[in-house]
Amino acid sequence: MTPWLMAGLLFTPLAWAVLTLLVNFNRGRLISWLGILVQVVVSLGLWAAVAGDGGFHYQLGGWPAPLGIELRVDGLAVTFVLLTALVAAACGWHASIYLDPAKAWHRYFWPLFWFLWAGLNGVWLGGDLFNLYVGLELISLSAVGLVALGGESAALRAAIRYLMAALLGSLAYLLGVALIYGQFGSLSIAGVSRLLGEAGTAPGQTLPLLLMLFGLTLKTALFPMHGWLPPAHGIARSPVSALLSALVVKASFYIAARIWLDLGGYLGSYGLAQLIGGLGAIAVIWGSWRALWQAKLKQVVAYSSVAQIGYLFLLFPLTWGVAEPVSLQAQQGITLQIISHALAKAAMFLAAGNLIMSVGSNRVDALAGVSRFLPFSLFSFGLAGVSLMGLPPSGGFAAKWLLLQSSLASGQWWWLPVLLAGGLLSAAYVFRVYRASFMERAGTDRFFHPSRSLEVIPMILALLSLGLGLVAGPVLSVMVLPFGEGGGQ
Amino acid sequence: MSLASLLPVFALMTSLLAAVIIFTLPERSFRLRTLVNLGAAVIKLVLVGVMIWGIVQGRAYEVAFTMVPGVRFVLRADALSMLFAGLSALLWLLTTIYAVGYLEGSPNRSRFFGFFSLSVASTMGIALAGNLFTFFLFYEMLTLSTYPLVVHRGTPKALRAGRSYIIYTLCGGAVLLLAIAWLHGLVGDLSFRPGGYFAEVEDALRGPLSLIFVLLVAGLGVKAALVPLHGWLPQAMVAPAPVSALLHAVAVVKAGAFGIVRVVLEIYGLDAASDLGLLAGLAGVAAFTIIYGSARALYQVDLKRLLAFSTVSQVSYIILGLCLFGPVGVAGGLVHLVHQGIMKITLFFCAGNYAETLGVHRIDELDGAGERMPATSVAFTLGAFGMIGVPPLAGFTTKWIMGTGALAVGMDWVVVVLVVSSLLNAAYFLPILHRIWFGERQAAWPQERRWGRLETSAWLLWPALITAVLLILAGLLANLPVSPLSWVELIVAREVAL
Amino acid sequence: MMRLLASALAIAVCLVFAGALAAAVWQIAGTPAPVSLPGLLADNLAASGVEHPVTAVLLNFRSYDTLLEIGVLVIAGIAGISMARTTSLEDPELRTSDSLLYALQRWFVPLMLVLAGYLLWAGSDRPGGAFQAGAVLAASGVMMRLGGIPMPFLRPGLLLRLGLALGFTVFLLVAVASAAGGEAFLAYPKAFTKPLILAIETVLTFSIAMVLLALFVSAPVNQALEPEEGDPG
Amino acid sequence: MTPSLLYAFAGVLLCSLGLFGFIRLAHLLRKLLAFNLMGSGVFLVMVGLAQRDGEPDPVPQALVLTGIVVAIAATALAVVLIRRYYHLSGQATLAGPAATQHGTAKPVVRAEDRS
Repeated sequence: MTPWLMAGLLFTPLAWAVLTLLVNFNRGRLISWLGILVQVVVSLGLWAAVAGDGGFHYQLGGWPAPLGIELRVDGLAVTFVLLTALVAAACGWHASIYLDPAKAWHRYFWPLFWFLWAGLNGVWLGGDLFNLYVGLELISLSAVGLVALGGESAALRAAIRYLMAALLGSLAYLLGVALIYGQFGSLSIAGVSRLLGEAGTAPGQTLPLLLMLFGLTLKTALFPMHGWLPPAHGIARSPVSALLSALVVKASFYIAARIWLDLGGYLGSYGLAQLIGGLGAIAVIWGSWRALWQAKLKQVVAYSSVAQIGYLFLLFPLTWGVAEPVSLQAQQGITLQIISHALAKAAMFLAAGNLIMSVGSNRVDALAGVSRFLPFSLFSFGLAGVSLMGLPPSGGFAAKWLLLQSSLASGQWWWLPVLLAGGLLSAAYVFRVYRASFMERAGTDRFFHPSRSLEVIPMILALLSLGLGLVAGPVLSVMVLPFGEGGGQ
Repeated sequence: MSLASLLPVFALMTSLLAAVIIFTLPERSFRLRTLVNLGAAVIKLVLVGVMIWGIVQGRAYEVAFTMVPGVRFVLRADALSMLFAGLSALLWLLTTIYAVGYLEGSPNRSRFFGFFSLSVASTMGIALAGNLFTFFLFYEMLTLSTYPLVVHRGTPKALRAGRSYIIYTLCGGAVLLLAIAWLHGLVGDLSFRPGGYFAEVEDALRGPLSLIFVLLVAGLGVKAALVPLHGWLPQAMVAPAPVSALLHAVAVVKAGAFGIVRVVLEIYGLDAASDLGLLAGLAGVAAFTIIYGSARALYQVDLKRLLAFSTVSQVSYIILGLCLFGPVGVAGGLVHLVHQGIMKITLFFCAGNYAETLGVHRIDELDGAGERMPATSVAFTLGAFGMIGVPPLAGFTTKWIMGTGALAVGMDWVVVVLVVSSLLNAAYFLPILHRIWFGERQAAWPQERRWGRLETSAWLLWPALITAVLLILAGLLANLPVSPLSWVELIVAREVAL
Repeated sequence: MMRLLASALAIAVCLVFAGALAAAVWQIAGTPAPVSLPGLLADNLAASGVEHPVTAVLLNFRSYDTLLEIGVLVIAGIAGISMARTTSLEDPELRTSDSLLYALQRWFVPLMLVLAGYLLWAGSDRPGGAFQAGAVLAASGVMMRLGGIPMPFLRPGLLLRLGLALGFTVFLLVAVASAAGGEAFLAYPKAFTKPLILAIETVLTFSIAMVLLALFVSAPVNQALEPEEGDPG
Repeated sequence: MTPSLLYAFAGVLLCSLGLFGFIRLAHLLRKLLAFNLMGSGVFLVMVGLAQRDGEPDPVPQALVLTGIVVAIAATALAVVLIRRYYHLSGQATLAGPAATQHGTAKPVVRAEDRS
């Protein structure tokens, strides 16, 4: 059973990429709906399998690591696989209605979309440093292609900027990998961390870790390397922006986190952890602050991504040299933050797309009077905003709560103001949008109602991110499942 | 779990579902919306009644599940929560009736009523919350669901008011979150229980606990409009009258006060709180707020702003009562939670009636309103007298009990505060009453509307009259077993172990 | 002044980087690697079905990498031709009317084709293989383009897309088929390992050449703008 | 000091040169060239370091082959994007605002042709 699930996960996206490449947009839409269905089913199946009897290692080609590529299929991985399935399904569905079939180049959305999905699945499951590099490149290039789709000057500009950042990042990462391989002669993360654990081996270098983390944080748009993100996410079509903000940036962070949790203990240092955490903290404040002053709606959302991603980097200080339960608490908090941000941000971008379509302008102040028409999309935007603000009962709140707890427990109280101020600032920019929509102004009749299904999709995502806080317990219990013997929490 | 133990959930759901349904209703379907509104309100009232009955029998209703690892979501119906739940359920019904009449023919009604029900649902959740975490959950939900009501009119003024409202309340919420998280980190998940947890505090914890208490009160004080955190309240007056009524009498202000009650009685416990020397400070703040609010009210020309400042002062009675160290004082404070609600909502209903029917907003325009709208004016007069504390009205009961409580614990200065504030109340209410009844009408009303033979729309009139009657009964029949007072005595018997 | 300062800063950064990197390399070189992959490889080479270890690693031990790598190439191709909106690829800029070039083409193109074939075949027992062959093939295509020889299959149509996808598809099919045969993914049935790998290499060669060529000729310019959302169409 | 270790150090040199170019050069094509320089450096380090004690190690060689393909794909895509960007905006660098600006919107029409 599991082999087939793995196959479905790794290969159907690739197959669908090829299929959709051969047909035009409308046929690609039909094919993709089928593929999305398959993917969701498969992801659910694998998630259930792991939740049922624990994670396992999967050897591709039947060759064990270090000779072959070994995938690590554990609770965290399948959690993200499932998340990807949900968000990508929503974005694909939305795009299939949102994008205009008449534009010839939109047909290329589907193959890029499927390659992106394949790359994401590969990264979540990847346990081999070099394989992760290839997966990252798969993701980056298809993401760049999606941003540049349509090839309008501003989009190209954003895409090039994005591509340059991504290339530099992946090279830095690859250099780190090269050094690691040179030292240990192995590419599997688990293998390297095992070697580091053994007494005999010489102490590892810090530089490889630094290089890999630099590359990955650059791809994750950590302050001050975030310059490429807002233009790229702001200018892409809304479904694309949703994919990028919700999933793509998370992929590189996920790798960074895995490396940190496995190797950071040996190769990292308190200073490094604090530095990364500090940059994340600055990103939270700075990103929210910039979001507050953007004139264009999607730029607001894009900058909010910079801020929300900043929270994730608190993982590094909160897991270095702290007690095991505290570290676990922090990991759970970050996982929740990733999930809820993915859902909320996807909802927000899709809703923003609908709003833009409704009022026919991408400026915030053009929303005046929209709330009179009571469009679902505004609600979805608001509900997603609640999660970003970290107000209960959203997943964002649960995440913030766990982070507060672990900062208090680890005695690193200086993260508290960041967590609180970040929430308030995000409230500020979300309410700025509300405010604009509540403004009563004459001549708001030029208002177009997007089709129902376009409005329903972001609503579903927003409700998921809102309700996540209520079911945080079960979700997290799967994530901490150990290998082999399952069940135990 | 049995069906009965789910009662709190149902009580919550009635208004939550109502909100969802109303949001999906089209703007024009007036009948259906009104039906849903009133139906939900009535059902909720019944459910609350059933729970009250059960609690008298000594039953307890509780639903709990783990939300985030280490934190439980608890809905529990106990005597104290029923005090607040009952109040909000009753006044929700009346306010809804009133709002239906008030907003007739104005735009964005399904948005309004949707958020209206949502905020009542949050209030219900606040009442039924079984631990600080759950309380905070609904406390923030209340903030979000009341914002659209405050900015409902969409005018620049309303948007400004909404902005300061949201800034105040969200910052308060952040402080509250910090305090709760810290407390949780120190002593774990504390569900409310009579007598609190810190009967004996080891010295290591004294410092942190005091600081946390300050943070908690600061966070809750924003909604409770403790000076100097009251700035948003007078501005929020731009909201439609039913909203102001809801904000002042039931939802927001009371949520803050109720939270402080929960913290003092059921987290820290009276003894610990006073032992830490926290109540004295709180009493000082409350007393100052009482005087300050009344003093500011003297100088208002806008009727609703005057009422706002009077609220600032009145709500602090509840908190002051808590600080009287004794069961009697606590009883006075708690019963004022109900009495002030009834009196204040009456006043707001009447103010709304004046505004809707005669277009009167300023006090100096009220001359001769008495003969034009006798019923409304009678209700208003009763409310004002109640506020001043004229026997045998509700306000009198409160002040009397609190006074005796203060003397019992030898805090005579509190009596002085009570007397001064009553004099101030008289000083700003009596001139208004004089204008209403004895003022000579020169000019025509700013913008008058006719409603057939009734002085104003029945939707607007009846709620005001009902609440007026209620506030007489609450005072007159204070010793009957059905009165708020006797319920409060039941609570005090259970809460403050003697 | 500012620029000078900036370059000075950049130089400093690069020097520090170089120093740190060199130091790390030196230290690592000092200690032997605890795991010796070459040894492992030599032991399993027989089972891989290819004589040349590099090819074995590429197409057998780490074939998943290679699959994704071809995917990356295809993505680049897709993104490239998504830019190309005109059906005519006769881009005047790319035309040279140089008689010498024509003359050379007559000789070079066939030679390069042969070379490509050789590289492909050689891949199984000495360095070389699909990618090198594909690159040479693409190069000859580029020459033909420069010579202005029309290559209709390069118009962004079904043919081109088929060409892009072909190699990747075959690779994928083998992967799945091997699973259907009961093996793990990308584990070739022992009997046909060699022919399968050769087949894969052949189609890969064509696809790689196709992608590179497509990327070379695509992105001709037209002014058809795709406005940003909310901006006027 | 084996020759392959020499390769590794040459790689180090190329890396830092490429880095400098990548940071300092504004022209996009040059940036791209610098990137490729860096890439070659990385590949040299990878192979050279792994083979420091003489005997060849096929694994990094294979990895480098893969890496090269990926790098070429990225480069080719970048070139396409840069060329098109240059033709549309007349700029070969990212400095300065994008060239295309538009007037005001006609929402209803747009909305219809979208849905």
